[in-house]
Amino acid sequence: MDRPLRLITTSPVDQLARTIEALLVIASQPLSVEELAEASADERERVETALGLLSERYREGRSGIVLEQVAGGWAFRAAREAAEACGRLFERPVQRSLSQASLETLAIVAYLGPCTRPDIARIRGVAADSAVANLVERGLIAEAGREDGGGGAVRYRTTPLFERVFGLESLSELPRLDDLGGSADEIRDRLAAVAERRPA
Amino acid sequence: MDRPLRLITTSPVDQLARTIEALLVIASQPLSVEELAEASADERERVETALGLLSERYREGRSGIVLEQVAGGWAFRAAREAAEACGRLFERPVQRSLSQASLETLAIVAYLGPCTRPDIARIRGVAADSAVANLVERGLIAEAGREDGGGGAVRYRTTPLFERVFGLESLSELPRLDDLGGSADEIRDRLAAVAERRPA
Amino acid sequence: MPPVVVRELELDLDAFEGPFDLLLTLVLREELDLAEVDVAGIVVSFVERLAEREQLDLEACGEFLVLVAALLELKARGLFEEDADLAELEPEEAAEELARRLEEYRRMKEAAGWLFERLAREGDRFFRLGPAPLAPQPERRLGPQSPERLAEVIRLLAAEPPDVSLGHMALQFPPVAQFLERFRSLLARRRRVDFEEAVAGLSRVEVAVAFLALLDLRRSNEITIEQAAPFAPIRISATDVEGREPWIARSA
Repeated sequence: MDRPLRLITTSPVDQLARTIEALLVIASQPLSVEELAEASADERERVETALGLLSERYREGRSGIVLEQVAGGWAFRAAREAAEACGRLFERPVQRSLSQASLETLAIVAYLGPCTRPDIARIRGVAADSAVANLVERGLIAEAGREDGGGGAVRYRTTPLFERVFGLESLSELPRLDDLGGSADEIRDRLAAVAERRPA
Repeated sequence: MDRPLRLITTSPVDQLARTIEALLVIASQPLSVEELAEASADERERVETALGLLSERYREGRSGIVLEQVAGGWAFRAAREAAEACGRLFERPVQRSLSQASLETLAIVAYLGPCTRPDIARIRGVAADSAVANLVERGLIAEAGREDGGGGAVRYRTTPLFERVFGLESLSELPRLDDLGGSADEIRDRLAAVAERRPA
Repeated sequence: MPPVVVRELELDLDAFEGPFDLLLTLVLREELDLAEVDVAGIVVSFVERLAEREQLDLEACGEFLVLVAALLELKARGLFEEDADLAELEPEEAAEELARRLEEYRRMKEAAGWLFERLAREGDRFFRLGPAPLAPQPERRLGPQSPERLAEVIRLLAAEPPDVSLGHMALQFPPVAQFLERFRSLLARRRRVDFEEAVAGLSRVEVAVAFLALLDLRRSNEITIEQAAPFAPIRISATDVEGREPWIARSA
């Protein structure tokens, strides 16, 4: 039994239902009845009535979008019949290489040992926040305490996953950079000096 | 005239349309016709037909969910009539307005990108560092490699979020540069006139 | 309506707020980085000021042009120190290049205006940022990588940046103090000095810096500047200690 026409009339509850559709389609979290009532400046009971209408409209077998009540409230999800297609969408192809920003940040952390975002930014000449966040999210670098015995900026080091991806038993197997300096500190100083001369 | 019933029959295109609804409701970015065809394991032409059906169903005034063509793909957004309700619950993608410096920098990157901070400073006549940092933080521009095959200044380009925020199907929707600004001849004439007044 | 006094022009820029002559002073004392100063903003302020009057104030225009040209030249030096070829351009070529750059900037300004209006119009378009609440978790897998790439990237970061010579700029951009001294010693010997004569044989950059030195001397009331007409010779004389007059840049 289908009554989709109810949603497109102009009666007030249908208008409220459209507002709720709009709120749910842009939400990143399930929304509670209270949140929906507050955002739409309407009454709880009417929101519940509208949700009833929408549940009827957005249900398995009838729509690819399904309205579901979960722990935190209400949210849209993909219909089960589309599970295979959704699986294909989210199955990312294996990525062949990292972006220049990620690669530079990773190389700095790998060669110079635990370092902070300001350290990385100084050497690269640009802010490192998004590159660092990206590498942390991928599990290639991780936090390793703070500078100055705990009070300073967060330091980052490479992870075991990094060693696996780069085929290294340990960091000591990294290709040597003797031409740039004998120690990590020397290389760091050299990179920092070059960075200062680079055009902004 | 409304024909929502078409979407809930079991004819193949309607089933494909439901699959596409499902894909779009869980996607984080606009999906291109190619991506939709690949995920739904169907043909491009049929995907386009299904998108035509869905555009009719999810449009302003008829649904709280609106299907739009933006940033090189298709995406759901909230209906404009629900903007007030949405504003109560969510931040706008670009909540605070952009400064003149940021807008000019954004325009330069959109038209001339990928380009570096010195490139931008050269055109604006003012150092661009804080405007660039601001736009990167907002996700409207992003790093895109370095100049001179890797050793030079970092280049920037606009992101798909930029196109989404500005409601552009692609960068080619920006007005043509030739249509902007007056004629260069006018400025040249004025400079020539000044030069002529100067005693030799 | 009173004449437009260029040096009293009130500016409201990102980097500076106050009268024009204070801005010049700060730039000369290197307390304000010229790269941060929006010269177009100064021009707009001036044009707005002019527009308030019914008649075109030629005198103010001439004075303003000279000041802004000097500022622009200094700024161009600072921003494009690597453009050595710019200094070798003939005046016509330089004017052509300047017109081209102004035109490019004007287009970008209009494009920025277009973006501003577009953003305002799209203010009621809301879309989801980030993943859907019940979406599957995407897994980002990275294929095997070569450690050589890491070494390569570090070597690139350690490579000397292309074409940067700071010596070039020091050479081309003489300190203002040098000209302050030069004018002071000239005026110690002579009652009146002709500016053109004093800077004869100098490069255009040096002339611009010399001119800024002149303005600084005028500010500290050490000299009086006179010019009979736009583009007429600029005459400089030492100010009498008792009778310090206000700055007069008269036209005939």
